[in-house]
Amino acid sequence: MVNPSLLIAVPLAFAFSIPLFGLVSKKIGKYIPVVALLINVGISFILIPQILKKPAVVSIGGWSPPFCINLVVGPLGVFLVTLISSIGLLVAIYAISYIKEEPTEKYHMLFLLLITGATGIVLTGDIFNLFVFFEILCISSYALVAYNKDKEGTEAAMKYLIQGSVGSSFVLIGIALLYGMFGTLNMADIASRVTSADPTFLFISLAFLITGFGIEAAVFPLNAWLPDAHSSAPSSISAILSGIAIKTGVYGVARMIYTIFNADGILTFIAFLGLLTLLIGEMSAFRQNDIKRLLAYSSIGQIGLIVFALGIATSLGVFAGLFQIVSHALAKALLFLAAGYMIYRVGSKSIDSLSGLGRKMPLTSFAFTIGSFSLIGLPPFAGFISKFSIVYAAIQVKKPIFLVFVVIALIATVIEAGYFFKVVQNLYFKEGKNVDNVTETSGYIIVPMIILVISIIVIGIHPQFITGLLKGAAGELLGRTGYIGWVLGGS
Amino acid sequence: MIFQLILIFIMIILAVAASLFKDLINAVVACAAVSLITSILFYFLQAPDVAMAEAAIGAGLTTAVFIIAIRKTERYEK
Amino acid sequence: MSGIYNWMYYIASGGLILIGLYIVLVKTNLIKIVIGLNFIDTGINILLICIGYVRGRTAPIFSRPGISPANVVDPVPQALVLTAIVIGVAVLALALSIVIKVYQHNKTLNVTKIKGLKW
Amino acid sequence: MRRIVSIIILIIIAVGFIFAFSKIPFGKDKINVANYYIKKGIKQTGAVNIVTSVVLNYRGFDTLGEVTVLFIAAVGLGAVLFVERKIQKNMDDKEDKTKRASLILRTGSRLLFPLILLFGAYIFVHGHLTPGGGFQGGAIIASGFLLMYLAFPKQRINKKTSGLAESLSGLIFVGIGLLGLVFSGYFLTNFLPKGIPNTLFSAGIIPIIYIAIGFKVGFELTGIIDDLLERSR
Repeated sequence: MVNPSLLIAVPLAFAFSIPLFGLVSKKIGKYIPVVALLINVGISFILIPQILKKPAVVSIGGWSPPFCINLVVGPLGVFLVTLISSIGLLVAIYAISYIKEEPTEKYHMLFLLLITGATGIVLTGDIFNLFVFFEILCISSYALVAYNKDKEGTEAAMKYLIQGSVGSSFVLIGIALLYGMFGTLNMADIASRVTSADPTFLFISLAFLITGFGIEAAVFPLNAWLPDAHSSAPSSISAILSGIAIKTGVYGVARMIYTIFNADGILTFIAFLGLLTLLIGEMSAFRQNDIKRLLAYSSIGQIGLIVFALGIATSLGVFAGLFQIVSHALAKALLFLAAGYMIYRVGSKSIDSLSGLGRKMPLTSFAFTIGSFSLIGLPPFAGFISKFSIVYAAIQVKKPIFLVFVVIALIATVIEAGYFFKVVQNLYFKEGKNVDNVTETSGYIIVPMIILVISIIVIGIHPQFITGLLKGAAGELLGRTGYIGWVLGGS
Repeated sequence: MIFQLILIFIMIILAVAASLFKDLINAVVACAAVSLITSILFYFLQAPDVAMAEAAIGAGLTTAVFIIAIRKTERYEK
Repeated sequence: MSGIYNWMYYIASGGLILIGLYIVLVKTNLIKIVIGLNFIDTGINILLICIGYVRGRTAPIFSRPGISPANVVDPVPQALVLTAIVIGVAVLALALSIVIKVYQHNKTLNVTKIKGLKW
Repeated sequence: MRRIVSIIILIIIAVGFIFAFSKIPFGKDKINVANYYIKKGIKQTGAVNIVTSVVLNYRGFDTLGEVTVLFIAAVGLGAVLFVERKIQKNMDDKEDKTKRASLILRTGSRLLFPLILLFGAYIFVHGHLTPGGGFQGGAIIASGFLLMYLAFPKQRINKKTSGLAESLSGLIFVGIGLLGLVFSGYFLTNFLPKGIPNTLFSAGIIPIIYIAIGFKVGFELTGIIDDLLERSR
């Protein structure tokens, strides 16, 4: 069996060695993330069948938990790792020729470390280690948002940095309170002791932790940073931030609520917050005229939908939420990559300037169309299945309030369809003004987009490729005694 | 005990003062003093490793980085 | 009187965190805001260390003979704070570099005068 | 308006703090997991400074992450403040050439600089015996370089060499972790002989990693100061 700690050690070693490769040739640096993430994708695909049979708990340093940091590779962990490294690999391929702004070497280092941070977050079983990897993810994304060094980019990065570091401070306060109460940092150990503590104390620490992770996840009152940061970063980074980084925030919230605190009482409130986020995100997206801002607000909406589905808290609801994570990650990465290249060719971010591109850049426009259709939830794409199962799960709860929620979610979907159709119509059925010398792209740019389109369609037609893994992952989130047993009992 | 109480009192006063100063250099110096007092408190709380790190990183390098940044931007809060 | 001795470190850490948050929420100067973030970090560090403190015990270093394992304070929070201090200085340095870039673009540090930073 | 809202938020947080702190008694013995480290630390890791053995051995993965965070900050700062070489050169030409520090500062720092470096090295080599370690020692080394920058504003460290030292020491850390994986099946295992506690050559991999961290932190903090001074005119 492959040791899962390699999933973190290998990209770290590659990231540290990029300056050394830079001595040999300046051109090697941009291929290093591809190589490292290719190894990661390989390892995670080897791990999937083994993990589905028996989850692995790997200690770092050789002592038994809870006395050392351990990685917990359950179905949820291996699912998210596979998603993170695959999307990361595709974006890394895209970035080979997309990133031209100097210093490219530093971009590739930061990018690889961002992916490492996300991988560490979903694998670790120690709450302080979770915080450290969370900081790795956040700090590298602050630097990458400011990477273009233009006015919007630096301002957005400043905004993101201030709110993000207040968020991580809150996470650290929550961790400190938990350590003061239980004297341990292992998540399973905390979870097994959590019933012995005072409920108000637990609520306070949970509030700190959820606020902290909620800022990264951009749940409603805490999402002021997201539209700026996602729209002014380089497009490859927007794809990673929308596709992966905010999902790790959602993972943090879900892990805290389900596994550590077992806080059933606030789940309806969480579902309500998710719905509010969905509605606000979609309504703001409708008014945008900047294509990247539109996509960023749509990300807020989709995160709301995921949080809503996780708040339903039946096994079908969690399953649907995880499916939505997959379909949103694929579709939004595709949309940002396609939009980024169109912007690069046209030279303007406004939707009107993209009109007529359907004929000039047929492949890119086609990819954009597929991505937006999947996001709206049209069959036969991946988004259809996830949205359908969310609605189905919400109806099955048989509480009247969830029926109201479903109606609101459907209204939000209609709004979403409205603005995406507007963009697609702009692409195909309007005469462009200054797009005469725009040409289609090739090579490293188009390969990741084609792979994403194919996977969206394949998952849409044959969802059984991933349903087994997702059911296991949902079972891991809902079955906290099982999680505690893997780490503390048995081996 | 009373010594630590006085130190904490001074530290809070300095922190409030740092938020009130219009001259950013003064605010940064107050910030460095807060870090220094923190490092003494760490020593009282039986954490010599952390006291050393706080004195070297928190009080020393942080202040230097702040002052360089202020020199590159502007000194007075408007 | 023993109440104040039990609470003074908590007051110190909580006070620093609250002052830092106040600066971040209310002040408009970017460097002031970064100072506020620094205060929050310092406050959390004090909180962690005083969670690990046990009255009447010594530091967990057995370099001299005569220190028994039953007589030392908790080493784990000290390790955590070492990590937190380094992370704090890393965030701070990055923040100040972005502040310098923002200043170069806008020629001001006041957030109310910078369009992208109004929130 | 904004002030009122923030004060309300702060009051809510303060009430939360008061309640939460009242449940954590100050100064009482609430050590749980750490008892294991205190009782078995010296035998298992060979380091008499338990904080060091926790930082580098029981929770070594955190430290790897922490080193990575500092690395990201240094790299990110370089990326954010990056200026094209041509523009940089123009700026250098415009700079006033006559600026010099006072004689006392120059002589004093020339005298102190080697001592500061020696002190920093002492701190991180003895990290497993006395208070201190790689981070503290690295910060002291960086403050020595800071002193040199104040005294000789024109002189710069060689960016290429320091960058290489950074990546090499990072690679040493990861490499030792991977060697542990090879020898005993766990990442970052202390696979070297532990030696006699309380002597310099003890504690297995701990001194090696702390020396690597010391160099890495020292060069990174120096690089941060250098970038801030040079790149951001």
